[in-house]
Order: sequence, then C-alpha cells, then structure tokens
Amino acid sequence: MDFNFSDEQEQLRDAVRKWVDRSYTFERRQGIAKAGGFDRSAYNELAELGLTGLYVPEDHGGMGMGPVEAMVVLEELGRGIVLEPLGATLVASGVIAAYAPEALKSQWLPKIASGEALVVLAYQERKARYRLDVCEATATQAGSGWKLSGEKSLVPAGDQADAFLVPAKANGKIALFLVERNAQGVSTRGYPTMDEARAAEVKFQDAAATLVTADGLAALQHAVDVGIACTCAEGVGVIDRTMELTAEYMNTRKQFGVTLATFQALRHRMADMKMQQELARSMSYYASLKLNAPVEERLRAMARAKYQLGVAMRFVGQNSVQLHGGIGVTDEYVGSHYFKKLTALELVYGDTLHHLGEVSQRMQDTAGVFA
Amino acid sequence: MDFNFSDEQEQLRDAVRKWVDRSYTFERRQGIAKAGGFDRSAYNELAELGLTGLYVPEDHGGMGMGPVEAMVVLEELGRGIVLEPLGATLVASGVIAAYAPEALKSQWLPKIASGEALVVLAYQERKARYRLDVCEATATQAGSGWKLSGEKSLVPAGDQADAFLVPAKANGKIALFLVERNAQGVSTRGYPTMDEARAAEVKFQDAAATLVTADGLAALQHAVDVGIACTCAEGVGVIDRTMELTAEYMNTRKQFGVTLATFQALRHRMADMKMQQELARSMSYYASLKLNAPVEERLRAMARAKYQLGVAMRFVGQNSVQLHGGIGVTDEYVGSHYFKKLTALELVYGDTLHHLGEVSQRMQDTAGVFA
Amino acid sequence: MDLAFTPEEQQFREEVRAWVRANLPQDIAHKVHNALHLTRDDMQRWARILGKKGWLGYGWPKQFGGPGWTAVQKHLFEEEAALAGAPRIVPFGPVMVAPVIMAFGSPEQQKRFLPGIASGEVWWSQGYSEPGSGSDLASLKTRAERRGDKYIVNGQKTWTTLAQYGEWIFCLVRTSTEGKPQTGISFLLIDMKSPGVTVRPIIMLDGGHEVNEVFFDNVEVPAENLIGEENKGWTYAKHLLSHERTNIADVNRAKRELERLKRIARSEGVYTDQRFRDEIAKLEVDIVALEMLVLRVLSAEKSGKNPLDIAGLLKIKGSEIQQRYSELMMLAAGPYALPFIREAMEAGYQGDYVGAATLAPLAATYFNMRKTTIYGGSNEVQRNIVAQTVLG
Amino acid sequence: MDLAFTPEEQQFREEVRAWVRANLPQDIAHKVHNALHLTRDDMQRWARILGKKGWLGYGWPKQFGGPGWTAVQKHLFEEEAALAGAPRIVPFGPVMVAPVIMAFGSPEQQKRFLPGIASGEVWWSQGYSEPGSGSDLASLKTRAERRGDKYIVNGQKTWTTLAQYGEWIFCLVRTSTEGKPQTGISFLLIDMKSPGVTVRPIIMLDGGHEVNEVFFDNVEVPAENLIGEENKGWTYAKHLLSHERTNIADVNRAKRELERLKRIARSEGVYTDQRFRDEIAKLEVDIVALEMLVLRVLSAEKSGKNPLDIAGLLKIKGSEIQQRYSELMMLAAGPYALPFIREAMEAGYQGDYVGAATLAPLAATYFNMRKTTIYGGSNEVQRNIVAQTVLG
Repeated sequence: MDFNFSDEQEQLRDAVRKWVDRSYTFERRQGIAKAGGFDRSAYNELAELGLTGLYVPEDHGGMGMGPVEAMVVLEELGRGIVLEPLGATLVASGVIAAYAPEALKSQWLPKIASGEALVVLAYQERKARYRLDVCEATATQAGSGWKLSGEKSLVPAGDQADAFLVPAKANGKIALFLVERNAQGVSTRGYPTMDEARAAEVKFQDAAATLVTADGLAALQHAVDVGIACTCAEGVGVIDRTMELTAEYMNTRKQFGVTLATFQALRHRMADMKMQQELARSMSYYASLKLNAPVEERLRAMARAKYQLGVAMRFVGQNSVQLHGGIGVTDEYVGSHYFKKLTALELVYGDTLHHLGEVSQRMQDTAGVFA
Repeated sequence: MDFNFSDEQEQLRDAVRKWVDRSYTFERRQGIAKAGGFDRSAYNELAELGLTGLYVPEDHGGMGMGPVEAMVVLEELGRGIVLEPLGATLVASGVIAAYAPEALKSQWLPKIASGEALVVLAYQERKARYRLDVCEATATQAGSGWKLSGEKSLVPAGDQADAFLVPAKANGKIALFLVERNAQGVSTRGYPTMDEARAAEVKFQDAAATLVTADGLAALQHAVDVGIACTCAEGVGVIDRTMELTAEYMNTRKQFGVTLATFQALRHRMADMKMQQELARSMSYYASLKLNAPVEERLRAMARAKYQLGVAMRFVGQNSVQLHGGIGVTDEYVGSHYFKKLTALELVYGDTLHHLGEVSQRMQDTAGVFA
Repeated sequence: MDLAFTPEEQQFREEVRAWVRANLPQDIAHKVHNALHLTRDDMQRWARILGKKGWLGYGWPKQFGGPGWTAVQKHLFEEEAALAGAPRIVPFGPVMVAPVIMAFGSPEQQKRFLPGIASGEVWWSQGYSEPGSGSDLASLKTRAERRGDKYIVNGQKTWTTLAQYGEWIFCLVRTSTEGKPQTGISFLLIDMKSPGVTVRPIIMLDGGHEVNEVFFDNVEVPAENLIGEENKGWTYAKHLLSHERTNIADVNRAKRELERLKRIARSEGVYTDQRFRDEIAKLEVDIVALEMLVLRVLSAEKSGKNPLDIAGLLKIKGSEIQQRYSELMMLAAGPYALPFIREAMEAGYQGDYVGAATLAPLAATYFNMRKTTIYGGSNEVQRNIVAQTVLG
Repeated sequence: MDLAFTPEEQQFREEVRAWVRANLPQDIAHKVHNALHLTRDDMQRWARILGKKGWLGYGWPKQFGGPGWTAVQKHLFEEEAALAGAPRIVPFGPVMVAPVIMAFGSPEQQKRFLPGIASGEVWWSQGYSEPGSGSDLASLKTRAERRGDKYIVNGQKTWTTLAQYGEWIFCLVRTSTEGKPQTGISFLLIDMKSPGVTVRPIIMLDGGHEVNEVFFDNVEVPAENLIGEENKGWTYAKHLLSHERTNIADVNRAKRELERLKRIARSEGVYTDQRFRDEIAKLEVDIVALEMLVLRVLSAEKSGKNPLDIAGLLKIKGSEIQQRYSELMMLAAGPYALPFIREAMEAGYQGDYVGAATLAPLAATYFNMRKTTIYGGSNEVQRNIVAQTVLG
C-alpha cells in the first residue's frame, strides 16, 4: 500500500507540465479551439514527448508504461485543458495491445506511438446511450477480410483520425474491428464539442475492416474502463487547476472592502469543494490501480470511480463559477473553460446517474477498497 | 385565490395556541411522555375545545369544519409537540362521516366529538410498509355482523383507544370495519414511540366487527390523505417553533466572544432552513386545499406535499440540532424533542422516498398547482 | 382560504390567453419553445405587438397608460404569455426605468420618455454594475460632474444586458464622494448615441453575446436628464428593487420548461427510467412549491395585509430551478449534449443535427443559466437578506 | 504506487484477525453487530483482554510497553477489530492522555499512570469542554489555584463522556488570566474520588446516559499531578490533537455498519427496491472514497514525506457517513423505526419486539449519531480549518 509516485513518474509529470506551461498556453489553446478544436501539430508534440506511445509496448516502439503513468499524464493534460484527445489514443492503443493479432499490432502500434497515426474508438450509437451491448453496426465476411456498415457518433477527433476501432455485430455477436478513415465507404462529419474540442459522426458503408477481436464486448468494456480511468485522472487535473484559480480569485477580488476569501460562507463552500477534490483524487487513484483487476472487480471499481468523479466535477465546476460571480461566466476568463471541460467529462463513458446504476447493480455484501 | 385565514379561523388558532401555552407546558408534556405518551385528561381538554369534533358534522354534535380549520389546529398542536393524536381522531371521524352508514355515524360521531370515544385507524401491517393495498387481515360474515381476524401495527394510542377502523379483506376485496377495543378477541400491546407518543400492536381474533364501507381501499386512501394533510400541518407547526428556538439560541449563545448569529456560514444555513420552512408551509396549504379534489388529483397532491414536508422536516430538524451544538442533543433541552417529532412525522403515512415514488409514478405532462 | 382564482380572474385569464395565442407570432413561439436564439427583431416585434395593445407596460397604472391590473392579473398575464411561448419582455424600459420615471421623474420627463417605452419603440439598457462593484453596488465609481446645464460622465459600466441594441441607458452615477457611498449617487438617463459612449461586447461562456461593457468618455448629458434630485439616485434605485417582484421567481417559465424537459426525456428514452424520472419528479415538486410561494405573495398583496417578506426566497429557489431544468435537459441528452454547433441553435438551420434538433441548444442553455444565481443580487447576497429576516 | 498491502502487512493482518476472532467475547461482538447497549463491564472486559495482550495501547511505542506498530499496522488492527465486532476502545486513557504523559510527563508520572492505562484497569475521563466554551475551547474558566504543594480546583466541565465510570480525569484548567486565553491553561490529572468532585448525568435525546457534567468544588489536587509546566497545557493538548488521526474517520466501523445496513434493508424488503438501493450504493461509494483517503494518509505517514493535511476532511466525511448509515438503517425500517422500547435495545430482552429485533435500536442510534458532527471540533470548525488550507 503505497501512493507515492516513483522518481520516474515524477519526471514524467514534470515533463508534461513543462510542455503544458510553455507550449500549450491558454492563447494557443483558444486558437486551436477557434480553428476547430484539434491541432495535429500539438498532437505531434505529445507524440514527441512519447505520450502517444505510453501504452504501446516497447518492442512496438512505445514506452510500455502502465495505468499510473497514464494517470500522471492525464492529470497534467487536464490541468492545461488540452484539447487533443490523448486519452482516446491510450484507449485505442491499450485495446490493440491487449486484443489484436500480432500482425495488426505490428502494423499500427508503432505508428500510434510515433503519432503518425491517430486511432480512436468509435463506439457510440444513437440508441445506445451509455450501454455497451447496444450495437446496430454489422460486419460481414468478405473474402479474407470484412465489410462493415453502421453509424457511430461522437467519435473523438473523428474527422482527423486515421483509423477507427469499431464494434459491430458479426454473426450476431459484437466483435471489434479496425477501419481506416480513407477506406472507401467511410465518411465523417466533424463538429466542435461543448468543451471546444472536436468530434465527428462517422458513417461506414461496406467499408473494409480488419478484425481486432471476436470477443468484442469484453474488449469494448476494457476500452471504456481505460477511458474511465483516463477521464478520472483528467478530471482531477481540471479540478486541481480550477481550485487554484478559484482560491486565487477569492484572495484577490474585493467586495465591501475586503477580499472574497474573508466571507465565512464562501470559505465553507471552498472547504466543501476541497472535499470533493480529494475524494475525486482518491477515486482516480483507485480507478487506475484497479484497471488490471479481474473483470467484475474492475467494472465495479470503474463505476464507483466515475460516479464519484461525476459528483465532484459537477460540484466543483458549478461552485467555482458561482464563487467567481460575473467573470466566471465569460468566455474571456480561463476558468469558464475549465467549467466546460468538467461538464463534458461527466458525459463521456457514462454519466453520473448511469454509473450510480452500475454501482447499485454490482453491489455486494461486503464493501470497501479491497472488496 | 386567497390564502388569508378568516376571522373565525384566526380565533380558532388563538384558542388552541392559548391552550398549548397555558395548559400543555413542556413540563406537563414530559410528564405525560414519561407516563407512557398519552394522557386521557389532556385529550379531553382537546375535546372541550371542540377539536375532536372538528370533522364531525354539526348534526352529530361536532363543528363540521373543513381541512383549513384542521390545518390551523394541527399547526398549533405541532408548535406544542402535543402527544395526544388529534390527527388520528380527524382521520377516523372524517372517514366515518364520509363513508359510514347513518346508524354507525349516529352511534360514534357524537362520542368522538365529545371525546368520550377515541377511535383510530388501525391499518399498518408488517408486510405492507407504506402500501395500502397489502392487507392480510380478513373479515367474514357472521350472522348480521362480521368477524375480523388479523394483526395491525403501530396503531396510534392503540392501547388507549375505544375503537378501531380496520381494513380487512372481505370476499377478496378490502373493506373497512369498526371494531371496539373491548370486543372479545381484541388484544393490544402498547409502547412508546420515538417522539415519546404512544402506539400499539393490535391483534384481532374473530373479533366482532361492523362494516363501515365495502369500498375499503377508497376509504383507506382517503383516510391516509386526511392523515397526510394533518401531518403536513403538524410538521409546519413543529418547524415553526424549531426555527424560533434556533434563532433564539443563535442570538444568545456566544462563541469566540460573539453570538452564533454573527457567523455567516451559520446565517446561510438558517436561510436554507427558512427556505424549507416556507416551502413546507406552502405545500401544507396545498395539501389541505386539495383534500376535496377529485381522487387522482388528490392523491398526486398529497404525495407532492408529503414529499416536500419530508425533505423540509429532515433538513430543518437535523440542522437545528447541529446549530445548537451539544445542548441540541440533550433530553433536557426542549429543542431535541422537536427534532424527534420531525423525525417521526417523516415516517408516518409514507416516508420521503415512498412519496417520491408516488410523485414520479403519477407525473403528467403538465405541471403546477392547478394541473 | 381558497386555492381557486375567482370567476372574474378566470375570465380575465381566458381573455388574455385568447389574445396571446392569437397575436404571438408562431415563429417566435417556436424559437422560445425550443430555446433557439432570439434576435433583436424577435424581441422588438413582440414588444411592439404588446405595445399596440397597451400591455407592454402591463404593470403600469392607468394614469400612465397602463392597464391598471391587480397583482393577480399581472401574474395571470405573465403565466399565459410564458406558457404560450412568448419571449420574456425585455424589462429595462417598461419594468425598470418606467416606474422610476413615474415615481420620481418630472411631468416633462414622463411625457418625453414614457410613450416610447410603452410602445416598444425605444430600447433601454440598465447601467448599474461596474467592474469593481459586483454585489457591492454602492461602491460604483462612474462620475458625473455638473458643468452648467450638463453633466460630464466618465467611467465604465459592465454586464449591461443587450446594450448592443440599446438606444437609451439609465445609469447610477457618482455625483459626490462625501458621506456614505450610497449618498453620492444620482440617477441619470443617457442617450447612447451621445459622443463618447462605446459599447464593447462580452462573450459569455456559452459563446453568446448577451452582455456588454459600456464606456463613458467625457459624455455630455443634459442636466434635464437627471431623475429627481442629485445624490438621491440610490433611493430611487432601491424603490425599484423593492417593487413587487414575484416575477423574479419566473415560475411560469419553469412550468413551460418542465414540459419541455419531459418531452426531451421522453424522446431520449429516459422518461421511463426510474432513476432519471425521479429527478424530474423532484423538480416538479419544487416548481409546485415555488408556485405556491408565489401565490401566497400575490394573495398577501391582494389583501393588502401581512406582506410576505420572501423576495429573497423567490430569487434563490427560482434561479435554482432554472439551473436545474437546464441541467436535467442536458443530462437527458447525455452524450448527445456534447456537440456544440452554434448554427444549429438558430432557427432555420439547414445543416445536419447530431442526434436530434431538440438537443442542439441544451449545453449552451445549461452554461447560460449559470448566470441566474449570480445576477440580480447573487444567491449568497440573497441568503444574507433571508438570514436577516430570521435572525435580525 | 500500489494498492495492495505488502506481504508482511498481509501476514500481520491475518495474525491480528486470528487473535481478535479468538479472543473477542461472542456476547460483546453480538451486541456491537446489533447496536445493543454496551455496559461498563463489556467495555472493560475487552479493554483488559487487549491490555493483557499488550494491545490496548496499540499506538504506543515499545519503550512504554506498546507494540511499536507502524501507522499501517495500527490501521489494520483497527480494521480487524472493527469488522470482528469489537467495541471501540474507550480512548481517554490509552489514546488521549497516555501520549501526553509519555511526551510531557515526568518519569515518575509515567511510572505511576501508564501501567494502569495499558492494562485497562483504570478508567480515565477527559475534562476539556465547559458549558460556555463549546467550539471556543480556549475560553475555559475552571480555575486551579496553587496553594503550596496543591492546586485548588473550582469550576465545571461538561460533555464528559462516560465520566460516570471515571476514576481519573485529565483536565485543562485555568492557572492564569494574563495574556491570550491559550497561555494561562494547565494540564492537570485529577483523582475523581477526591472530595468536591461531583458527576451529574446528562441524558441524551436518545434517552441514553453517555455524557456528564463534572463539578469541581474546592477540589485539592497534589501539584505533582501537573503535567509539564504550568500555563503550557494548551500546547500539550494541541500536541494530542495533532497526533495521527486517521481513526477519526472511523472508516472501518463504517464498513461494518454498511454490511449491517444491507442486512436490514434485505430483511425489510427494500434492498431490491431501486430507489432505496441507490441510496446504499451512494453510501458505499462514499465509504470507498473515504477509505482511499485514509489509505493515502497512511501511505504518506509510512513514507515520511508529503504529510497530507486533511484531518479536517476525514472528520467531516467520517461523521457524515456515520450519520448517513444510521439514517438509512432507520429509513430501511420505515414505520417500524417508530417504536422506541428502551429495554428492547438491551441484550437479553425477553419481551416482544415490534416488527423485528434488529429494528429496536435503529431510531436511538440515529438520534445518538447526531453528536458526531458536533463533538471533537464541530464540522463547522473543521470547515474553517479546511478552508484555511485552501485559502490561507
């Protein structure tokens, strides 16, 4: 039982933080946001730091790191409300590394690690809401390969990605496929999201697809759980910076001749936010450290973590805006973009009520971290 | 649309308040509590004020008043945390007046009005929780009358009552009966309740019963709705006095050289409690004014009201204790008894989650007071 | 005690309903019912229709050309307008400055300004808040120096709602620095076309342009535009605030929006999900309780006795409810609240939606609604006020 | 970073578990698992069993006869004891006064007092709070005047937990009125059998006798019972408060009680009711999150770096969780939480229960738990402290 970061992990954190502070300034970020919400050169800078290869095994050109390193990195990207979806890359590379046949690994993992290829999971369907077992896309064998048809929604940076991991029903069972964006029959429609990042609707019409794994539901659950752990870590980073901004503002802004930090009612609100911050951090640790647990335990842990993060992100986000007053609802102020990011993170990979349902359903007689 | 009380209603309120202030002091109340939780002579004083006959038509010796008068009276009894269950009397007399055959009315209503007979509803069964359609007691015709068997729980002042209104299944359908406590086959086991009042388990074994109405479920729903309106009004009275006590304490008690009322965080808590107080009062008005509405509208309104009251009573009760600190959790302090009463009122006639379920289930497209 | 409205009130309601339904342009109602962007023209069109009927100043007494309605009638009008999908009346002219002009303006000022407000022709803005003032309004710094028959105004206002359309602005300005901050404030009407007035947009977190900064650089204002006496402006502004304000709770809009929430929940498949449905149920009870609170205030006003001192509660609960329904609408959309396509929030958008057209504006509305617990006296300030009523 | 305990820690846990399960009297565990009333004898019996094993002072260093456990080992011991149904150790002797005697007492005092504490023979009480002091502890007024080799003590303490059993009491007393209130306070050990000491019960709202008032009327206390220096008592008391306090969160007990809640919910038929079950689910997440918080503190202590300054959070969340599970148990019983039969809350009650035996103490426990957000520094005071760490 040890929650200290190793020296290597601290170095990794420092490196990412430095990049955010120096290279991913708020001005640059807002420029990217206005230009559509995704910047390939910024993504390539993440690749240069090795981050796109974080989950890629070393023999495929990556860093072969684990969930704790991913957590450290995502926290820092959260602090900088970085738009480029590194989490999506970790999800995809994690699934490919764990489930794909060797040939596919050799073909894609090095390119993912180098940043040459952006591969993202395209799983959301209109009727599914947050359920993973609802899938209308289908795949049929065609010669030595597959043809895939269907529509996937809300694909992160979907019109910028090079390939998609796509769950589709093959012979009545969900399997996972890889489809290249340039393949015939693939069309995308990109748009900005509420947190100023980018997503797309993706249509597949008899598009050439490669089978990643026939056990698609297990792979998809795993992918989403990696996504949850990433989202929790990112959320913690966003919360941390939100808390700093809010504390700073409260110690500066004066009303009735004194700083806001003078008012006990506001101080207590900050104490409640601090509570959520630390509960969120605790559950983010928990999520990352349970990512390699047996499936049932992992699913239960991720639901608990995402539920807690959902509660915390909403509480901290809303109250940070409130404590700021008018300035907190302006586009000009950096803090309002943290609020939007917190709102968005609650809605991905299952929202708070969804995960409450999961926790409720998966409840057992004994409870606790080790149960 | 008019929420002013008539002069007669104000006079009624004054009369009850005077009785509480002068005759039902905290010392007397605690004496009654220690002696078991019910005092017939105190109950008779309520009768002398005419209150036991509030719902009894004038031609049966009562006052023939309506829900608003009942509300006014119960608010005042709530302010005094009066132990004797006048609400139970209103429930029973209301049901008898609305559903019983004339002979039964003539026999019982005058005695209820005079206080000679205490009649209470005995409907709770162990397996029912808050559902009214769960009923294991049975009644079978025996000559010109009925024999009733079954067990009823948590009957208010059940070992002191003179007769019970008892729902039981007759020919597979719930009917409502009147059973005298002295009838053969009736046994009671009394005990104190968390609010220091009195209740009893009541067993019926082939006890002689008189049919009140064959449409027992409708009568029972009506009875419980009268009970809800009474409980809401009583709750408002308890809340009002709780708020006064708390404000008084906060303006007296000093910490760090100043009164508690100086601390902004505590002031804001009081503001939140005030909110609940006024929402509770609003919904108590609503309940009483909807008591004669068509059934579906009435059921929906009562669920909404009891839900809101449940939320308010818990919030005000818990926070009043908290704002008092140590003194608030002592038996000696009057305020802690208000907290216990608020807790108990939440649990009768359906608790907060139960009524949330009712509201949720009965929800319609349009909303609002008049919908 | 009686919950029902009187037959006369019922009849009034039906007349108002019939008129509103007959005269509210369909395209505007459609936008309101779907939270689409309202243009200046939309707002102005409806204001002029009301103005023509004599109902834009629906709270005005007869002597100034208003309908002379009772508090209950005003409430019924507001409710019928809201439920029909009418835009909220832009309040700065008819609801805010007009009562001040009526109460404290000279006959000349009344004759000059009130007709344009009543007809909906002249767009007014409110110049109260300043960058440094916030909840501490009396600390305002914008100066007005008297020079002969003019004031020279210098300073800055902010959070000025819809000032980009404003033709006139009523301002609190500092005319004296002596005594308490409140005592040196005057109430001045300023023509926004005057040289030296600059309006700079503030873009909100939802991307919308709703508020502005207004700069005054040696703006010359004729002294005849001063309302009442110099240095008494704070009193006039307070009079305005103390005005009957059940509308602050916006319960009628909440009822309309609750219906929209149910529609969205139904189409997104969560209306039958007990977990989500319970959240709607809680909100519904909140709205009924708030409406009861509003009715109690109206009843007290009607009878003229026991005025209920609960404006703070109305503001707090009303704003929390606004935030909650916008939050639940967003949550009903779930992942489909993520797309943020500004053009899709406009009526007449021809492009593809993501998910469904109804979902397009939900996130923006949620973001926008964060303002409701901040403006008009933040909810923290309201809690101070409420606590004062309980604790002294 | 690693969630798992080390193999050594695991082995330690298993040893402790085996010993606790073998040595904890079944009748006591039964009472704890069912929230039945614990007598003085119950508490003392378990204390002596622990004392004999050398584990009553489980937090003590070896030099004073303690086991010298690490923070993690202490946590594991607490967890195993709690889950097995052991009563909480009455803390006033082994956890509260002993560390002060060890740190600031003379060798003579250590020799005289520590053995009786370690063995569980001597029952200690804590004399801090006074009627006027509350959260403002330093305002205490109980005077101790030095007369030769004695102090004469006059005044009153209150909220003195289980003082009806107390043999000794450690008190904060005022020995000087000069300077700041904190600087005139001394730390005194008082034999409760001394003439002039009176204990008066305070009955709590649940009807239980758990706390007392303690009056001092010219009580003579030998000067040798002063800990450390005169007027430095505040420092010593603060040292005690700053002590490692993850136990304040009581997360292990919460885990046990969550299991009890689930049992009750199941037997009352609400475990499968989604609406109620969701409330349990939320509590479960809260408890896991709190446990993670505790583990983070332990990890920081173990590594000796980055000490986490979150004792306030542990107290707030821990106490809220205690209140919440007691509330949910009561709500699980629903109407059957209403009967309040004190005898039915005792083990060995022979009468009839209403509903079920498990339900008898639920309301009393709920009432009793209201204290947890008040005592040990109210949660409002804790929020002040937490805010200080964020805002300065």
